[in-house]
Amino acid sequence: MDLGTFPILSTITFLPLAGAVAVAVLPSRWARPVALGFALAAWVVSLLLLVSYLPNNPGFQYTVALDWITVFGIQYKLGADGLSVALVVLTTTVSWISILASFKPIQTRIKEYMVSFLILEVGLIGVFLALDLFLFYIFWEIVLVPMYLIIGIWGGANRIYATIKFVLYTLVGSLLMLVAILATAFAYQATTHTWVGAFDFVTLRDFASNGGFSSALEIGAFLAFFLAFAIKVPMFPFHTWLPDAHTEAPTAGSVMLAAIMLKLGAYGFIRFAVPLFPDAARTFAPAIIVLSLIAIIYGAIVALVQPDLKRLVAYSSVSHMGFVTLGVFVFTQQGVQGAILQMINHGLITGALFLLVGVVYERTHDRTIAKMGGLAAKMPVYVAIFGFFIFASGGLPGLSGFVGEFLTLLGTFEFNPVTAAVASFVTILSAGYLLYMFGRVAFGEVSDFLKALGDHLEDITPIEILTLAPLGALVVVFGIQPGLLLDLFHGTVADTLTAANAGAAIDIAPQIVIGGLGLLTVGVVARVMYVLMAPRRVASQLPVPADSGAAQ
Amino acid sequence: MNVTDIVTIVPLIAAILTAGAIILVDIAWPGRATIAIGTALLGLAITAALVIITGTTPALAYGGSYGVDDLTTFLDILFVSIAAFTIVFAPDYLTPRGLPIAEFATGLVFAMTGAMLIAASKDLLVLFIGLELMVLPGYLLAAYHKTDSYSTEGAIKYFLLGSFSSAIFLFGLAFVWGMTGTTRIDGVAEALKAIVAGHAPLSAGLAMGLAFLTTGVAFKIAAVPFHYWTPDAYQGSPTPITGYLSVGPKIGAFALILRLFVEALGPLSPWWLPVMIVLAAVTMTLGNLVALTQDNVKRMLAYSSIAHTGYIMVGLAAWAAGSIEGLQGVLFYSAAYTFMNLGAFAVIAALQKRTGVTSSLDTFAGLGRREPILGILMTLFLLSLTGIPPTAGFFAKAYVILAAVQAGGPVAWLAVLAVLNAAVAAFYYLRVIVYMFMREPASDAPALKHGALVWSGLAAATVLTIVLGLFPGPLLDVVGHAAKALVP
Amino acid sequence: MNLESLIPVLLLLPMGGFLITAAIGRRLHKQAHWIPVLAILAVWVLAMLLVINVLTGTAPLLAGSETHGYAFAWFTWIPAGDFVVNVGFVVDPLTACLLIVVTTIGLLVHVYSIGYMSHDASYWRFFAYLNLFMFSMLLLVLADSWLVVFVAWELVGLSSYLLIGFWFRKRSAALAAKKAFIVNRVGDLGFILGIMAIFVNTGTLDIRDSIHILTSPTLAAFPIPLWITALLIFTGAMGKSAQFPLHVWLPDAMEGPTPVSALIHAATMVNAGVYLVARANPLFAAVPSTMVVVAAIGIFTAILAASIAMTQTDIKRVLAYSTLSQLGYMFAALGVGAWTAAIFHLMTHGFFKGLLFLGSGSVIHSVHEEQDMRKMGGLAKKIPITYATMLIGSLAIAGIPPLAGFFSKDEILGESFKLGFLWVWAIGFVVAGLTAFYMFRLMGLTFWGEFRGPKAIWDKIHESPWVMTVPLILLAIPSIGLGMALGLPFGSSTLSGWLEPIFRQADTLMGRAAEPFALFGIDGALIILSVAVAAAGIAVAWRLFGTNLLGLRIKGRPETVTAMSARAPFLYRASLNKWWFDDLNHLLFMVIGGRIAYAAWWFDREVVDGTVNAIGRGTVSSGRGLRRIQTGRVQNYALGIAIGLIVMAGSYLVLAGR
Amino acid sequence: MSDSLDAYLVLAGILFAIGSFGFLARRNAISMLMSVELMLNATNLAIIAFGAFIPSLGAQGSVIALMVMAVAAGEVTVGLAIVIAIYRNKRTPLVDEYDEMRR
Amino acid sequence: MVRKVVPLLLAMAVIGTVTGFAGAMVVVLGQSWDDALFFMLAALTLIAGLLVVTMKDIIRCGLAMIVCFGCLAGIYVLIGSPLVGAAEVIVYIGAISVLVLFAIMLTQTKDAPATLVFQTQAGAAAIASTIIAIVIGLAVLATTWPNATPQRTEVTTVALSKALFSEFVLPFEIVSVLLLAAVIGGVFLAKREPGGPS
Repeated sequence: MDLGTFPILSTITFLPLAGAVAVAVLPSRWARPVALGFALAAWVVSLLLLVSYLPNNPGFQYTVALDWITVFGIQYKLGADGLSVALVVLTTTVSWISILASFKPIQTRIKEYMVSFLILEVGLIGVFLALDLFLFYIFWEIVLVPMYLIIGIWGGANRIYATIKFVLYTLVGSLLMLVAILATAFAYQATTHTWVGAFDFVTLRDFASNGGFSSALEIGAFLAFFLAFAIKVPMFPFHTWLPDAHTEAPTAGSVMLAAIMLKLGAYGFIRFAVPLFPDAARTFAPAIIVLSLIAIIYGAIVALVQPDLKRLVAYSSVSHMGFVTLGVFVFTQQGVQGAILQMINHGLITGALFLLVGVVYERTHDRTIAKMGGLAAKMPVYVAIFGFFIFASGGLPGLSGFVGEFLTLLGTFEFNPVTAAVASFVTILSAGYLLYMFGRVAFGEVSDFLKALGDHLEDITPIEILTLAPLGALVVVFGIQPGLLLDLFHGTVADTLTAANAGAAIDIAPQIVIGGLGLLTVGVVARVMYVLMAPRRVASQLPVPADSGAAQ
Repeated sequence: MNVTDIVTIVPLIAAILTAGAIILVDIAWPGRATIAIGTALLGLAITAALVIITGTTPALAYGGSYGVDDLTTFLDILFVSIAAFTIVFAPDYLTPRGLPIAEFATGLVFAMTGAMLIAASKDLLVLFIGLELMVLPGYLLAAYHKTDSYSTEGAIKYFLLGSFSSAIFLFGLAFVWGMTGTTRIDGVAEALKAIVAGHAPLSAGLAMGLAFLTTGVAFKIAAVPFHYWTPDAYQGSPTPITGYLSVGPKIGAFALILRLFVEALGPLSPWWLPVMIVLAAVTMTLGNLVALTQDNVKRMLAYSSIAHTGYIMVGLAAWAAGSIEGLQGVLFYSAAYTFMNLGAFAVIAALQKRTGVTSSLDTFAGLGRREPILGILMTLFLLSLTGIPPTAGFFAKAYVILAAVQAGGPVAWLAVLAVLNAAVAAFYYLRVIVYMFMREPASDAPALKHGALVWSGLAAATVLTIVLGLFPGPLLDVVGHAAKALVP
Repeated sequence: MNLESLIPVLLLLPMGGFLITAAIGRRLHKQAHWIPVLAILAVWVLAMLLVINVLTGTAPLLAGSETHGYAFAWFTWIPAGDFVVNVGFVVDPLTACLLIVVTTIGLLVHVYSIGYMSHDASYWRFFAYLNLFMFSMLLLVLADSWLVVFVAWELVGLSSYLLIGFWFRKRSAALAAKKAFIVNRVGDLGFILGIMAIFVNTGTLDIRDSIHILTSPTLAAFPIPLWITALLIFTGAMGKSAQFPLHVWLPDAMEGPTPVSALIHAATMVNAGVYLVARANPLFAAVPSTMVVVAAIGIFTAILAASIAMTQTDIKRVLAYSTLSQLGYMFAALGVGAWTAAIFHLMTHGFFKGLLFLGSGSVIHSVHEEQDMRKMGGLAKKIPITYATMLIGSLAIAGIPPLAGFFSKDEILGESFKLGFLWVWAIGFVVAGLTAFYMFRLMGLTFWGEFRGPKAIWDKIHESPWVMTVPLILLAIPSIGLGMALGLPFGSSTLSGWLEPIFRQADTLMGRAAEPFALFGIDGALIILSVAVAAAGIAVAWRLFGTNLLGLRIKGRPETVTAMSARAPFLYRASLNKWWFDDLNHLLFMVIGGRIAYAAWWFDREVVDGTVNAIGRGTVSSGRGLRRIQTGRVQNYALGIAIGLIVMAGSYLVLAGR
Repeated sequence: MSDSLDAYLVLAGILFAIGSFGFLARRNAISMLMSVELMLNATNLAIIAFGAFIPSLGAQGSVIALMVMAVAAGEVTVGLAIVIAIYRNKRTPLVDEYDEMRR
Repeated sequence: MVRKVVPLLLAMAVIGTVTGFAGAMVVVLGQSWDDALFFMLAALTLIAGLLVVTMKDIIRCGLAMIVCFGCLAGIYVLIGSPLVGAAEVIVYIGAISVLVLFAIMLTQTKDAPATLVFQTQAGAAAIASTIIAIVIGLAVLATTWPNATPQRTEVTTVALSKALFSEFVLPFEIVSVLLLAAVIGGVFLAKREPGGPS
């Protein structure tokens, strides 16, 4: 269907803002329904966008461009391609689900909560739709504040540490990205002697594809972008904010974090980092692939021994998102397609897992795996749903998780079989930690801790099922008909690949690489030494493993 | 001295008359705060109007010792609004402490006059006297709560070091004057061009004069390592006055830099650029690092204002390194900084309406619960100071950084350092938010009633903070013209 | 109507049964079995319809081959650019053979379960799972695309996980289920990599097309060498069919209800590996070296499992190890290239092992869920039907002519001998003897001699209800007759006639010419030998564990047993402790793996995250240090300024000199 | 000697240094104030000297010197007022005891 | 009694020696009276300055400052700006010094330390200011001033007043404002608060 000149993108983006205003002005008892109403409205409009989007037309659709800061040719420019559409719909869906899911858990300062949540949604949607780098950056930063408040105000015991860590960590990356954005824009202006289009993504992409940027700039800017995105994804050494944030955040916060915010980084890679700096992307692809492999395996291994449900899922996210970066940077068609699918599926599945953990937490106010047990007897329906998503997360074929994972691996295999072999090793590990968690929570005799709770341990409620049902449905649908998604993406995928394959690796002096690695090693060794030497840490030496959930 | 001269300086006259008028009405109706404030605001309004009217036609007066151009107009408006904001925020703090409004307003307006004089001066002597006229009432204001030991202590530190640095500044001025043989700024620039043109190394006397001048201004803008007075003076002074001190004299001093270093000593920029880079680097770094550990919000903001000085100096360095955007950056940042910082201090002042309330972090515990609106506004100003979009603070930073990136070379690394500093700064700004929203109230004291003046002032500051962030376009044009007026 | 459109129905029926039962089963209480059982009955009927048409050659020829069969293309699953996966099915003779086993035994097990599970609280859940399994298994044998096979591969794994862990309150059951799934995942890993290799090599995932391309001599050079591809596929087979070293999961899987053990872990799922290798036979045939690997692993598993089965005391575990051993036979057969023999043994074994498991279930049922054979004995009098049927099963597996096992096993041994794999034959020969021995040890301990359990139980022992005995009887029939039906006449048996077109390409690749069968020659000799060794095994067991067979009264000799075990202590303990594989795994994955995982976590906390926090702390403490310069004393400040002034002057003078 | 500009400037420089020494070393607020006055006078001397030896600057120099004196007078006024005010609070003229605010 | 006389004697001795030197210069070395005068005044200025910053008794410091300024005034006259010299005498000696002395009276207390006048950092201060002096001195000597003449030129009152009322009229006006502001501030701060501490 044709929407004519209806500014649908702006509508989607700013409906939640209107909602925020409405919630702010209306009395508190209205906060919940109004927030949910606006979220649903945004969702409906986004569905409208989905059906009216024409996957076969190239480029961006429903573009709006208004002059904003004319001095620098900065525009208010939104546009949607398949990737954006899919992610926007995901965002709107998960948003209303999360809002609905926080009706019961959130009892204090509901108004502020809903406002921050809606503003968060604005930022997320904006990031996925912005086509002007400056605008993109603004939305990118806007996302920070509400999440900061959501974790910090409604979070768990250690919330302040977690939230400040989250913000500062993300801020370091994004501020360097700001420098990179400005440098890029100026590099454009310096060559073309006009600011017009200096921040416009499409212009810059074409400029880049004609080798517009100097190698130095490409490397610098790419590294800055990389840092920002890698922290958001999060990629291996930059991931430690995630478990803390997840563990401390309220359920809905974790859901948004896992389902959408982690996608910002991956989206950034696909949309900006690779097309704008293809040569640099080529140059650093091997390093990034290695990091992704580490994230995949290492994340899974660490997940095996997590005592806390949320932490376990958080580390599994690190592992899963590793597939995304891996798929993107092998630069093969299946790889990129798989990466994008993996983004969506991880959003659906991990979001659902956090909701499910939240369900237990609601009843037990505890997330310690060791205390659980035998829920299958107490909450059969819950366990059934839990198991469904566990296996979906484990990449059971027929559910959506599998297709993305397989395509990524296939793309990687085409790139290099050994890499694929290493990466696919995670299927065993993931089965390990997922079934360990599931078995510990669901099977066995009912634990004394749960017995003590008695009737508090009611089975999952209709509302909670309502929050999970859409996700489950999508998981099945995308599992059996991934084509529905894949058709949306071929434009994006093609663009990414053409850009990437246009790129030619810039050669960096080997001594720099070796030196860097050497420094890194020295640093790590030094740190390990320090930690081992420090007397107060003797306690935290390797503990004797209990039932570590590894295959037995 | 003829009619045109008078016409040209009529805003100045208006300002001085305002000061006088305040004294007179205070003598007529002693201690009637509202009347004094009314007079002051009226006077300031007239001054602003005159500034704009005269600003439309660039002119030189008094034999070229006083000039009106776009830069003057921009700065004058800024100074007038600073004064207006301060006067608006002050009463709720001063009155409960039994401090008179009239003398405060008078001093403020005199200081403003001095700043305006700096902005307009085309003559070194006028520049110096303007500077003194700006800072002398500053000392008075710092000591304004004269029965309070903190206030007086801060004031005497400010005064002693201030006059010390004035002497140094003057000594340098003397040498430059002796070297160039004129007090007229354009004359100085001409002479220096001639000196530099020969590519002869600078004569030792000139270099030394430059060193003394740099020290003097570095002190006035509170650049490290000449910043020592800032934390004590800021912490000691009555809060609204701290707000004024953190922007008024600072931006006045930057106006001085623009007139002196950019316009007069511009030809020497290759020589003072490296110094500026180093100063900027250490200034923002030290300011932020020390601010991290402060438990008193006023003191913390004092250090943060040092850091912001550093950011502004980045813009200056960028200009010296050849980026046309540098000066705009300085001007835009000054404007943005004015509003967000005054706003932040206004909130603190509002909290301290109840006497005996300290400005320590605990004061803010649970503020989001006790006085949500103040809490949200404070959050906004702090985010703007951090540089989170869509606020004025963000665009200002972005602008300065853009200029630095444009300049390239070492200044580009200054940009990187600046953003890393911004990340560090985020920590202590966010800490306040943590106290406001994530801690329970320390005392269950009832919420205070704040005067309409305060609210309107806060509203204005808020609007400006957001609008300058979302739609910086118009202001960008203004600062563009202003910068052009300075260096065509 | 054309029959191929029935194929999806074969899948939809059990799927529907699963969904409906899962949704409303809880309310059906004891009636929950109707929908699933009827669904499977229907499946059986339709399957037979297809099978008959295929095997009798009335079915059309499949496209591009001279095999008769039905093909049905359903829908496109993954349309990812040049990577497209279509869901389609094919029923050719090989599939048909498996369909016979799967549907028939599936149906009987369903019926049997009505009785066996009747007292279980979540009756409905069991039948739902069974139907899910049937769906997955049928999908596995029907699919014509590697990736779809893999889907089914994982789905049978899932249903096996659910069914092993059916009694989830037992921690041991839950752990066994997890173990089964994870060990299978290891095999699946190889399988999926093999599939990727196939796609990279051929650009298609259609089984027949890809194999055709891979084995066509024209394009020899592949990015991934063929032998790697073949071995990767074989890894998958090893996982599912529990071949060494991935055999550890199967014995534990006995934690599941006995019908499950019969259906999944004896008759159907564990055969999937054999089916896969047979399906990919040209692939292996193209690289003979891989076949040696298959044969070696197969025959090694056979003797390993047999040796363990000798001493186990849990009746189901004995059967589990025997299953391993028999599967080992099948892989050996595949390895030596006796394709038909492998499938033959697959079918016969499916029936008599299903029979044995159901029988053991009946035994366990009768002695009130007791599985330890040492607490049994003399049950023959109490449960004659079970006894009789199980005796048939045992004779069949022992390879006593003319029962089914004799024909299939003998064909395997004979082929391996004739194809020159003497070592395979030799080991197989020994295993045949062991098999006979441990089966009749089982019979002896269970049915002969005196009851060794508590008296109270002895009195309550009674024959199982008809829903359980009827399936036993029905299974006994093929256990007796299937061999003769399919295995005769020697040399050119019916089965080989059916399967010939499937394996033709492999044989040609290996340059095999079917040599004539010499009953009064080498083959006869081999037959006599193997029958002899089987008989010997039975005799020894008979001697040791006592029997009143054929009226001869000989008491069992437990003391001799202990004496013998004492004579070879190491072998005895090794067998008793299953050659310590579980301990090895525990060491590797629990202890060492656990330590690695904890080390990684420690690294994450202390080093990765620790560095982050250290940076933060460092920044703050540097700020705390810098604070000190703010002494509060004006003169200090002034001195600072003065020094600053001096430095400034100095630097300017230096700069001026430039 | 009395005809060389440098002599006067050096004299001014030394006087300036003496003043700064006083400012850095004395504890009494008023002493520090006096030291600043010395520094300002040193500056004045320099200015006058320039005026005297550079003809074009003669008149300017004197004017500037007068202005500086006036400014100095203003500074002293405010300064002494502040000193008296703080003296009322702290009862001591010793500046190094004014260190309630630090760090 | 003696303790009061000693300083006077000292001062006389100093002045005596300085004058003696000057005389010697003229008589022995045959230099101009101006040079001698300059030398005398400069020497006294420096000595007085040093006394200002070193003497214990702050009142004497004040007096020494008066002496110092006096000498400066003399130098101004000598150098040819008699008017500035006069202003120096009027403004500094007449106004500022007296003001300072008043302030000293106001802030003198019994417990004001008679002995410890110096900061702990006096040594560092001495070094720093010496360096400053050296830097300035060297810089001055290393510099040649553009269009500086070898001999002094008298600044006539006419020229001065012309400059003052033509090109520097604006500063002249502003300074009055500055003084006004200063006075207001001074008055406000210095006047006792009824509530404030006495």
